Amino acid sequence: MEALFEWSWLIIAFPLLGFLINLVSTGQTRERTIGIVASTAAAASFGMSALIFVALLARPPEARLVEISLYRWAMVPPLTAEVGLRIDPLSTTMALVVTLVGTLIHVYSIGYMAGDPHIRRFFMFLNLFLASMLLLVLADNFLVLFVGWELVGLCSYLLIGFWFEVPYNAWAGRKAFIVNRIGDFGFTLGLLLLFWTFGTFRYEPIFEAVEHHAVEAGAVTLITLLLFAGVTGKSAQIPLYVWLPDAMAGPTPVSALIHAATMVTAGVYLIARAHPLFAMAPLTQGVVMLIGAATALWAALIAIGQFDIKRVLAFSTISQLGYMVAAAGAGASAAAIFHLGTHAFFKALLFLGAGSVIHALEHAHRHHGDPSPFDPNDMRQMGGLARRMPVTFWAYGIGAAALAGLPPLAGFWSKDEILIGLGGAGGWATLAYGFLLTAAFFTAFYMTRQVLMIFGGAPRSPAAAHAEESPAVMTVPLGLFALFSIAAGWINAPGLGALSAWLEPGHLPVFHPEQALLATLIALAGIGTAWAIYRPQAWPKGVEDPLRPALRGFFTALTRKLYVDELYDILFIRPFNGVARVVADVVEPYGIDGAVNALARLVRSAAGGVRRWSSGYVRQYGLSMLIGAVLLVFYILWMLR
Amino acid sequence: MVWMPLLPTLILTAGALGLLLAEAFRRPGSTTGMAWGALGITALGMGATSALATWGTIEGIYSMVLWDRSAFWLSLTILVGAGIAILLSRHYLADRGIERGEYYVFLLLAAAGMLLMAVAADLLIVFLALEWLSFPLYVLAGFARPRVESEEAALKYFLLGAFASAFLVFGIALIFAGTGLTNLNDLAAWLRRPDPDAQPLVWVGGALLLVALGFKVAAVPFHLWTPDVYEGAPTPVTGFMAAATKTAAVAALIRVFLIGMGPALALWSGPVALMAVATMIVGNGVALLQSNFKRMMAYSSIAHAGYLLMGLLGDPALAVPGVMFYLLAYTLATMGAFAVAVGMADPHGEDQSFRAYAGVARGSPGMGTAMAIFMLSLIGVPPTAGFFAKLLLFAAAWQAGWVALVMVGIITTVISAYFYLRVVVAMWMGPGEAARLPGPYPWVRFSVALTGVGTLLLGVLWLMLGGLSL
Amino acid sequence: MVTLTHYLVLSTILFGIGAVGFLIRRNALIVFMCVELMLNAAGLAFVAASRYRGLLEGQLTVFFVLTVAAAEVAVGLALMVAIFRTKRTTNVDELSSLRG
Amino acid sequence: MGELIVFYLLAGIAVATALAMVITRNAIHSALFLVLNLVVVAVFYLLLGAPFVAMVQIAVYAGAVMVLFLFVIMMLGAERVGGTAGLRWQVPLAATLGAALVGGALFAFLQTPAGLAPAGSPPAPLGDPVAIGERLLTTYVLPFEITSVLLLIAMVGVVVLARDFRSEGK
Amino acid sequence: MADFSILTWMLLLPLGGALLILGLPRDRVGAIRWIALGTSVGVLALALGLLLGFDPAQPGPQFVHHWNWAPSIGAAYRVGVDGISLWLVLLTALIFPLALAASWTIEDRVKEYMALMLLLETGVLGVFLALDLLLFYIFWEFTLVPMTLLIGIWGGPRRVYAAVKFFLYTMAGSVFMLVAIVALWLLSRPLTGTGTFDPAWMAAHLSPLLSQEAQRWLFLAFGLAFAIKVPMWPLHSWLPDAHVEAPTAGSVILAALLLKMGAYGFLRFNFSLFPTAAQELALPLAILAVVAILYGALASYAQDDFKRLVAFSSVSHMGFVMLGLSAMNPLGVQAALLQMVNHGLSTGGLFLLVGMLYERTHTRDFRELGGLWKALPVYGGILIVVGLSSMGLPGLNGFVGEFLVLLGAFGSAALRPAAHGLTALAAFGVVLAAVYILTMILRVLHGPLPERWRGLPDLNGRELAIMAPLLVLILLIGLYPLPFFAAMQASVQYGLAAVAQPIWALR
Repeated sequence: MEALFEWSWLIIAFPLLGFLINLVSTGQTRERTIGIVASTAAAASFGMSALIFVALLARPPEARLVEISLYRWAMVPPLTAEVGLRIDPLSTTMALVVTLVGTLIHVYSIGYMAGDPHIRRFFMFLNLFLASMLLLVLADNFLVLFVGWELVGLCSYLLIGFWFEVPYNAWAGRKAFIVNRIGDFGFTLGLLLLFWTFGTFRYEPIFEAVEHHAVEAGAVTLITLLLFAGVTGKSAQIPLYVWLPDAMAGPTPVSALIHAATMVTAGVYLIARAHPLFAMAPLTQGVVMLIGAATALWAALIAIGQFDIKRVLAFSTISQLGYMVAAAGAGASAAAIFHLGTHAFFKALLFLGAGSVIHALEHAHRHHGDPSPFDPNDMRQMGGLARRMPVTFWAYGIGAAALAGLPPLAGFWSKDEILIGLGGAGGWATLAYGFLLTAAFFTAFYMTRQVLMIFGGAPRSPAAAHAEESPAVMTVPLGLFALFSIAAGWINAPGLGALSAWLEPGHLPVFHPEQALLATLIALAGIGTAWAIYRPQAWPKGVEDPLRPALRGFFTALTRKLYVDELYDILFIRPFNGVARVVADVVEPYGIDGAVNALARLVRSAAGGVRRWSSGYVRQYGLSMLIGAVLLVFYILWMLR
Repeated sequence: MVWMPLLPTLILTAGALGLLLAEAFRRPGSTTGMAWGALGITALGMGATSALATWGTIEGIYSMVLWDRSAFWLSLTILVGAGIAILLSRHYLADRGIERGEYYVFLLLAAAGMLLMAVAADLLIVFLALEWLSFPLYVLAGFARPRVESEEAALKYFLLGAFASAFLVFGIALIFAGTGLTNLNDLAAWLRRPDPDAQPLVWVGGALLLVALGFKVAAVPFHLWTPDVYEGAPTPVTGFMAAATKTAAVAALIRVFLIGMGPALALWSGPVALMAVATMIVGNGVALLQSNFKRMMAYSSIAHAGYLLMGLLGDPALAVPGVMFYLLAYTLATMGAFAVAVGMADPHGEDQSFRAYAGVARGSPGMGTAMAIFMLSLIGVPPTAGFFAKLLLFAAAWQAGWVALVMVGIITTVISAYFYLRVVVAMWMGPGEAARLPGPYPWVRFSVALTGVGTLLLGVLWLMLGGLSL
Repeated sequence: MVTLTHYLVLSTILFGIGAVGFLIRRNALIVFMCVELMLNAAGLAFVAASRYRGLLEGQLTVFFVLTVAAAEVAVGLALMVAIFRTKRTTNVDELSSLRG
Repeated sequence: MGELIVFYLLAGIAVATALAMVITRNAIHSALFLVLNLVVVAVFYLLLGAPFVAMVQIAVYAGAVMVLFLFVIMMLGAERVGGTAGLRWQVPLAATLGAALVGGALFAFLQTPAGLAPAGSPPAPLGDPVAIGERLLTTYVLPFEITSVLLLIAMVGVVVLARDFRSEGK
Repeated sequence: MADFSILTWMLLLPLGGALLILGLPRDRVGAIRWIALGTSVGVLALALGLLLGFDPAQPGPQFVHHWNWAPSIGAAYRVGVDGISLWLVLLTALIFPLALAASWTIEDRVKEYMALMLLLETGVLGVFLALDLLLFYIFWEFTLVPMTLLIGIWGGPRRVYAAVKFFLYTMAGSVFMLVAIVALWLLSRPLTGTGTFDPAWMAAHLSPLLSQEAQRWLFLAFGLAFAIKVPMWPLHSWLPDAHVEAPTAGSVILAALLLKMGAYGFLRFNFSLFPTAAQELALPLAILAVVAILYGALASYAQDDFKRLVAFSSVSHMGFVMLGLSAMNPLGVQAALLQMVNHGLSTGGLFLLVGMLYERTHTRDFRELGGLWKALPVYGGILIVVGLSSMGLPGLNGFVGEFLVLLGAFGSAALRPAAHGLTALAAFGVVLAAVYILTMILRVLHGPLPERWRGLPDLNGRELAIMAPLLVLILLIGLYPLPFFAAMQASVQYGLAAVAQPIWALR
């Protein structure tokens, strides 16, 4: 069993192998084979993760840390960087979540992507993503984590722009990558400072140094703040969340896997991973908590005004990530990871459900032979799908309920723990707590709105009227995710507390009945309000959204995402483009090159003046000589004076 | 063996007179025999020069002449220039219907005068040598007559040359009046004496000498004749003037100012330095605007006069070998460039504008390559000879503390790169069609090859064989 | 008493006149004559110096200068004749087609 | 004193003829003024005890050379040349510069007149032709020979320059 | 003439190849091409042999060949390779065969082209191998001529302007270096009799005698030549023109090798010969480097011409190299050295890709391109990988160099007190790199495929063979840079001894 750890690198290697196989496979490979190879690789990785998990479980709690050095990456004094894996409860948990969700989504994709001419590329990227994400999770030092961190960003970019012929998709991919890079700018600086503070990138010596208070608190505060800048990018927190809604341009399985379940949670994982550092920097913790809570509220608010099925989910994801970040900021790492896990399941479920809906609508639209442009993501074109797609409906409903935090579904337990973690802390935490409670209301509201718009009432378009249930390869994963969404909460439910005990031995989750009651009531209030507004009977015909007349301008603002993109456009993008244009079109040609050319012109015109002296007249040539002679004689006179 | 220093001069003079005699009895027709004869005589002169190489210092004929290391190098350089000029002339003359045997006589006589200048040790000999080398050049410049440019060039050269020699003579007269001396070594000895009374005469005389020699070496502001004469003269003659005459003029400067006025060098360094600066700037600057190869080369020759003047001011241990080597390197590159110009010239209506050079390298890559080598050497790009030459001159000037001069030198070197490159650009990158012109004659090709290989290897060889100690 | 300085002053003035004449006359023949005047001035300086320094060399030098001048005249006049044949002028200002 | 008067008189003539040569319009007149000037200088040579050089001056210079000049002027009909517009500022500038050159040189000479005055009476005249001839063939044999070459060059040069090749029909 | 070292053979082989080609009739195009390629592959083989025999533990030069060819001025033919030059020599040996293979499509004046390329190879190798200032200068200038001709004859529409500009700019810098070399030589003359051009001797015996003032001026004189070559801001304006107009192989060599000569010169000569001036001027150098990073990135972003974009990206990348060098600690310098190699691979690769695209579309204007990934899937994939390498994506080579440069600069004592601020700005350059590279990918590969590009052929075998070694190295260095650092470590430590300062001050 112990020897197994030496092989833990296989967790990463399997998806990488899948990637390589599909890379070198010829163009004639059948598309099904491609999907099976990729899915098998993911599944193998999951299997390996499970084995490692079990092996770790077999160890006594205090010995649950295995570090495996793979190879030395670089040694330049004073830097010694090695590539190594860290097997501990946190990383194995994450690996399990990632591989499990990943495997299911791989399988789902076989159905979803069937017929796409570039399916090989799709599965390659998906496998590469999995490998990168696992590298991020399993790394035993910040540098390797950063490598994985960037690579998942790359895969995200490649997959958002997967259908690159559509300019918007390509644009959205680029936006995602660039915004992430802006966050990583902070991350990079954090790493630099980290290295020059601790002299290493490895977690273990760093955590030890922190434990012994061998470093200045100020430096740690700065490091953690800079690392958190990276988190805001990757985990889509204020102010860098803007890329995630556009990331929905990618295929839906991608949205489920990368932009809901796994990659975007990397930030939360980072905070949890670097928990000893954050714990030493209360200022950072406060900032993290507030930003997380604010993001949760802000995104939940915006989600209310969205009509794109996936965009609602995107804002929901941002909002839920806010919960996790807030929890992690508050030091409730176990709660954050718990919510991360449950969210992975129910959000993946929701996305896959959305994918199923979209897939069905698109199929119906094409089948119907309607040539008019049609957006299968638009919820205003749906309605009444509960009858036509029952499996999807039920699965989606479970997911929505879990998200809304209805007991006893998974979301209820994890959200509860976050609220408990923040509730009693006082100070800024109280504000954050308030934010989160408000966000919980909105969450329940927009999820109910969405379910009612998609599945309730009568079909609002021919496509919706003719939609049919998706194939089994898609519905089976839906079902599995629905199961997880129901059950996953129990692994850390009060009283069981398996996850907390596993992650942080000795810290068991507590249960505050009044807190649970409050949360449930808020969720029910949200559902009720939404029901009141959006129930089919209350929805007058021809009205786009009953909220619009009620909220008027504010609703438009919500649909426009509160104009943040526009604001950024004015504040950053236009000035940046302007500066670049000025540099390229003014400074370079007229300033720098201009100076060089002006110098050349100056020399030429001066030479032209001198040249006129060579007039061709002998007498003038003689005059020039005489001038020389006179000058020489006067020089002599001057010397003789 | 007091006449030994004159041996090369004597050989060339006697040979020239022999050729003159032969010309009188020559049957009308090709002058190939004359050219061969002239080449043979030049080779003989080189042989004599080489034979004298190991003789050290010889003072001859009542201290009128002096053979030393400088004389050896200068003579060698002059003879190289003359030999190549002869090679270039053979077909050039024939193609233009100016094939006359006297041409070679004059070429040899001019070279003989230059060789005399290289060994001159008396102001009187300097004067006579200057006239000796000038007379044949006046005739040669106008040799392409009745082409009007050639005649104009000859007259301009003649009038201004006479004007300059008047300054020379008057300068000698003033020095003689002040000291009673014309011998340069005696003059140096006299200057070492503290005798302030008559010095103003010597200084003014020296100033006038500087005018005349500045004229010959084409230093600003005495340079204006150069482009006009270079443009008008037959192309091989232009090359000869640019290379060999420059050498002879530098020889005169060395004799008069480094030896004769040597003890008073500090006095002269100021104006010479200013002249050098002005010459480098004007020569390189105005060359930028030229569109005719020969005029461009004229300004190039002016510019190089500036570098040479700078070198003359330098630390003697470096400057003397430096200047000698510079002249040889410059001669090879300049003669080579003119060789290509002759090779590329259209026999019917010679056009030496850059436009006529466009795309030539496509048809004659060898010529293009050679021209590129020459231009690079004139810029001073390694590993050509011009690089090592400039290196030594800069070193000499820097060592003597002429930092500002060196700065002007390097900046103008950069400027010079532009116009030298224009030739390369025209030949290699021009839009012209391939092989417009018939290939150059073997004599020209031989000269190009000789100078090309020489320019490439000379610097390295010279340093390998002893360099500064040569 | 007449001193060497007297002669030098005189010869310098003659030299100067010649030089100015070279610059202001357009007829190539006169221009050339001015050069002769300058050489002549130098000869005067030589002979005077020779006398006052008690050295024969000055006179010998004048002899050579004279001879050279004569030769120069021959070449120069031949050149002018040749040009006159082509251009029908002895005006130096009209010989300025080469310039720049 | 008488010596001085003679000097100034002759010097005056010399300068006057020189100026006249430069200023007069007609080339023939110029040539004649130059002849006068050369003769005056020859007289100076005599005064300076250089009879041989004076004779050479008269015979070669004032005689042969100037006759050649006159001959050419008349042959070419080049007594006067047409005016050209260019170089308007040449005359005043040249005159100023000439004056500056002369003035500068003179200023330099006059700073140290003592050094140029002969110590005591001048030595005996030494310009007798025998002495000159002896020197010419001993100390000055090299310049002498060079001069002969120069004359030869001039001769051949004139032949080359003056021959009309167009009519030769090679 | 001591025993011939392998290095001398490396220098002579391309020279001999060039002469051989010049001896062939001009219509034997096939033979000419193969001889050129064969020669450069031969050099690569020698270089690999060099790698095998290289002893990383030895700090000084190895495989030295010493010959006092000009005893009267103390100049010597002295070549050798140490950890500083090793990878650059190998890069040179690698890039030339690729560039020659990429030149297969040259049809005009093949003979001259191939001969010039081989001459250029001798020159570039010589620059990296020379251990004598005069010899170095000779090779330095020697590279100038073939490159100018390559640009000027086989270049684009404004080739003449670009070629002349390139020549004059370089010349303007190198003459100052020449004067500085002369000055050093003159200073060495009283000490040695004939003078010497040996930089090692100078570093040991002459530099300590130089006043601060003299060091400063000499540093600047050398520095100007190198700064123009790098090119450092604001002396870079020759670069976009030269790159854009040069033929593909010319751009590749220019970017991959010639720019390195400048940075190499800084490290090899400026730091060892003028250590106190180097310490004093490290900060201004770093500031210019950071300006170059940001300026190059901004300018690159705003280009509509593919090649011009890559050209400006070079300015930005070389800024990282200079920043690393001016950090003057082993971390920064070794990273900068590796970054030179990285830039050679990735920017060289990008220029190759631009060339391959241009041969198909005959345009480099982004406004006419787009959607090409659909038509050229393999090309697109390679372009993305190379582009990612250029923008410093972890896992690929660019990250190793850039990140460690930042790491070195951040902790540099030489750059205090501005080290952190400068590093932060430089790190922002990484963000900008993402902006322009992703924009480039967006504009070339993404979006709808215009009808006119529908039938374009994807990369052929030759082109794949050219790109393959680059891709392998991009990955190899990215994943396993250890051996690359190991080989240079001893030499860098040794070379930095003079400028070394306590650098772990933060600990």
